[in-house]
Amino acid sequence: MKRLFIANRGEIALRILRACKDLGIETVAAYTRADKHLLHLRWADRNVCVGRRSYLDGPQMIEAAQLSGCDAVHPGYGFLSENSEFARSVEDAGLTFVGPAPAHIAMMGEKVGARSALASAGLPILPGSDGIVETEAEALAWAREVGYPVMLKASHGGGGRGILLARGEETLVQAFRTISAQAELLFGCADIYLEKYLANARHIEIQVFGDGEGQTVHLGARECSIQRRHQKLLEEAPPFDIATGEVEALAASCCDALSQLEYRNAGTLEFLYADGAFYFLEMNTRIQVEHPVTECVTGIDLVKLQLAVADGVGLGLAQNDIRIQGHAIECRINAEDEYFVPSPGTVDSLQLPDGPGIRVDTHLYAGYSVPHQYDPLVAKVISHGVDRSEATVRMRRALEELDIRFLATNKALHQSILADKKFVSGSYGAGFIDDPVSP
Amino acid sequence: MKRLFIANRGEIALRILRACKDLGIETVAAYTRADKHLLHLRWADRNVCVGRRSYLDGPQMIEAAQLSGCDAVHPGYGFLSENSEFARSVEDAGLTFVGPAPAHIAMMGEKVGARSALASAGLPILPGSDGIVETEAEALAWAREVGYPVMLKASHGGGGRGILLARGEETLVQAFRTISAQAELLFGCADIYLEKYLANARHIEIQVFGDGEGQTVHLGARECSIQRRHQKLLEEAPPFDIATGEVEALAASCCDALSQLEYRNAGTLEFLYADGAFYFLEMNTRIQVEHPVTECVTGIDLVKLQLAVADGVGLGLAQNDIRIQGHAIECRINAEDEYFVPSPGTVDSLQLPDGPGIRVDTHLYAGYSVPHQYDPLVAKVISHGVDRSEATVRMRRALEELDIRFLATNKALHQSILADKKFVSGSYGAGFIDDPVSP
Amino acid sequence: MDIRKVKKLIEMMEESDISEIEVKEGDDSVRISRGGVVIPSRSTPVVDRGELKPAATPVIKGHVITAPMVGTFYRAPSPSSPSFVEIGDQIKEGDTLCIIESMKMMNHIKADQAGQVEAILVVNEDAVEFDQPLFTLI
Amino acid sequence: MDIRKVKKLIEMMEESDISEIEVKEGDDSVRISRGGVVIPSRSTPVVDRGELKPAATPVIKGHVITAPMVGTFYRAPSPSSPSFVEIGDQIKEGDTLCIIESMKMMNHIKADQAGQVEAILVVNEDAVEFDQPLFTLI
Repeated sequence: MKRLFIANRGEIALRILRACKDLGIETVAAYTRADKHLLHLRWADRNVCVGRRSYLDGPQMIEAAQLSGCDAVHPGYGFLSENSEFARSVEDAGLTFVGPAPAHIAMMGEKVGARSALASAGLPILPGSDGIVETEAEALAWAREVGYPVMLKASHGGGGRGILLARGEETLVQAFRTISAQAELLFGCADIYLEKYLANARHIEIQVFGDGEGQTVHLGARECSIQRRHQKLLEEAPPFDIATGEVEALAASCCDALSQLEYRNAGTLEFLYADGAFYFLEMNTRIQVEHPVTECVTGIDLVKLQLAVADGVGLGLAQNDIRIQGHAIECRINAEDEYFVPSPGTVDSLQLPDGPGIRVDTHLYAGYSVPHQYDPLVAKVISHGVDRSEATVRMRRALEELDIRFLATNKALHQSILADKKFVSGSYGAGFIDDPVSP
Repeated sequence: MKRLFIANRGEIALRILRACKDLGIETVAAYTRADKHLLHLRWADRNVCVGRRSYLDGPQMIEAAQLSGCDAVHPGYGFLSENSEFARSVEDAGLTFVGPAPAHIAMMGEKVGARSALASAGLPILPGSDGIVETEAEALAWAREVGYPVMLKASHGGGGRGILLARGEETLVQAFRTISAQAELLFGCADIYLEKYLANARHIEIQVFGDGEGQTVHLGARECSIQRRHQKLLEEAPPFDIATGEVEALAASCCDALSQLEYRNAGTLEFLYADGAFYFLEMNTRIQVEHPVTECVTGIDLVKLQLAVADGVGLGLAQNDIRIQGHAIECRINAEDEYFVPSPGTVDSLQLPDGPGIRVDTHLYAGYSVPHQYDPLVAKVISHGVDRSEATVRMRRALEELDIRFLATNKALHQSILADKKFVSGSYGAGFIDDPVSP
Repeated sequence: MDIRKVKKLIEMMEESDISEIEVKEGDDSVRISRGGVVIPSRSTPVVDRGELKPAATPVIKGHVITAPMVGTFYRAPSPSSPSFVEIGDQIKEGDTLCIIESMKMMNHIKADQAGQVEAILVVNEDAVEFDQPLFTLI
Repeated sequence: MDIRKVKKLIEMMEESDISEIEVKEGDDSVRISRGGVVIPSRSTPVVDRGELKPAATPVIKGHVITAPMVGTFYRAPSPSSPSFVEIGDQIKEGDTLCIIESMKMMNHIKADQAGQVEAILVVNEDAVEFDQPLFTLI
């Protein structure tokens, strides 16, 4: 790989650029007219304006990548990252797609198919409908069998949308209609499936890497239970209070399943964890926002590994080479006000935390205007320590130092989470911030 | 320990404050009138102005510590840190001194005494005069026996001053006179000793920690050969190309020697390394500027450990608990021009590097004016990677990102060091930048 | 005036977006300027480091026609055909000015107003990015 | 002319929206300008240093006597004695205004000029820091 096209923006575009710098790979950065002041454009070898506002125009991205002499494309997360057609077009254009095979992206993007594929490969699946539920009657029958509450999910949903909770027959019928209409509108497909709802279960995910030829390793688990409306806010690695052996066994099952598929590059398998048991939810076929906590505890640069695997160099490591050391926490700093309303604006001055055990991934700088068109995530503060307690106090210190003037952010929310007794004792589930399924 | 008095400035004062934050210890920050815009004053529980310009007035520091209700004093490095009288006064005032026993500070501050004390405890010593050389004739006789070149050193010297090289009889006589006069002037004591000069030897140092009751552990070694006029510029941990066993054996001897002394708190033993042999030079009885590289490769917070030991909690770890992981590099960023002339000035805007494997310890911020009165060290950029190669490329990336406008710094010098073949291959000694003993 | 200093000044100008420098020392003075061409400064986010953009962006006065997409710029419908327009041509609204090839599609770029072609800012067969100025009309 | 100064000026221009700089020193002068595109500057960060100051700084009008050292402030030579000065007192240069106890030493703080005591800014037995205002004289 000689020159990589970065088809994304913000902190993840900067993250990819840094990995390229470390590998000596040249970079071409895509940007939109609204985004010409992005930080990583300062250090890219070349920048190409690809449109007015959108990072979703796959053909333009590929055209720009080709014209600028790139031999590979990194999609980051969001935008085109889980678009199997884009991945296929990239490969058809003779470029390397930094991610899984298009067929695997498509397979995991379709939730019902993914569930059954991974169930048959041996992963524990949450009790649910064995596929699409076609009618209200079918849904009612299934719910009666398993017992309420149940979750209704759009098969092509994601990002916290296309999910509703039903606590009884009446709400089930209503939810069925709402979500069918929503899913048709949002995802172009009205397919719905049902799952047993586990109250205040924990969200645990396993990071895997495949070489595309049957070798798969895992880099441990992450705790992602602190969410608001299905959007993760704070993540930890490793999950606390779950025996290493339990996580190892689950992760080994994941690796087995993905080795059978000859899965390639990074992937994350999301699970619910309740009463000592794991239940597979879905698989994300891209790098995750929260990958730095895994980098901190393994010492492995996940984006560099993505690039190495995409380049055909292989994983270069075996399961035995991967050790979990210490504990890491990530706080996602969003430019939003106390009512969770996105608050774009200009950064007048900026004090970022630093010192032992602190890393910040951010594209902010003094003078930067956060545009209103994009995701409100503006910084990820990551702390690392010998144990959960040290990672926690370092994160508290980091948030005290963090000073973004005058952008409204969710810093105070993170500070209250870190001060919460439930957080300190590690006894929390997905209901920590709010009922995860309230509309 | 409830409240700590920080009797220092700049990045090390901020470093100490961060450790206190992590331990829940309150802080009182000393500052001078020239220094009222220091970054760490923002986060200290209280700030006390202690004078016009000087951090050397021990009695005022102690008065301020007492009046602000502190129960301990951290001296940082430089200034009062290796002043045994200050340490004794702190203890006499009923406060905890975060550092070694005053008697040990005094012992190691007197180089000839330190050499003989550690030689008799079993450490290898550079061939040299067995103590003070009183006359020129004595010096000539000794040099004739060992062979030229030889080093003349002021017994109370330090910080790169009070050292001269003699290549023959004529220069020896001249150097003897120069250094006697200098030493009398600078250190109030004309005592001189002689050592065999090893051309382009490497500077290796061992980080130790004692509990004051006979237990001493080491945290591995650091490579500090890249110096200019005896001032370190770039440090690494661990030293490359020296067998782990060799370092371990030396470090074990250090621990034995210091356990005999019942040494307390942090200490660093400096050695020359040439032709496979180590020679003790001197011992520093304080935290070092370059301590972060050791923190990166051990995962241990050295300043927290200093505070714990001072608090009587003990080391809390045994030698077996300490593992060296990966490789770390530190670049000292000085506010000085290309001719090494200190260049104070105002920081207009500041872009600090970040991302995986990068840490920056700095008290700079946009709008800060670097005062002319103090040391030109304004930032320490630290990189950490799985191996020396990863640490090196990350450091290169970090220096590319580092942008301090408009302060003249030695960033370009560091970039040229990192690009140098001798650096990349790891085949350098103390002559890398300049002849270490030219006047 | 030391000729090496003048050389240094010219080098410094070339590395920057400065259009004129004048230095006086007592009775001596040096003035260095360059014409209407302004090279984008380093702090401009549209950093040009290669083939995608021409070396110098002229000072633009007229109405600007920009590229609506990333692609390859063609002044003529085929290599053997004459160019759609030349400098000085009078054109009507809707006239084709050039073609941009993007994802194997030939996109005709048309004038959004009538006028005279003042400048052609891109060389035939060069790659263009979104929003890049192609022509100016007066 | 120092070439490094000119270089610095150019760098400063590039980071700002300045279009022309002219500097004169005696007979020497330097003028640097750029035409065409002006790059908008990033706003200078405003750093609020208010939080660094001691909790309450009174608005001071008169001549200020400050503490020459860290220590404990005493208005009288002993608890049973009257204060050295009160507000409104006329004092001569060299009169003792207070004592600061530092490292067990009693330091008499004297007026460096004559005047009338306008304000006493510290409470008896409070700790004072270096340079802290103690009295104002008018």
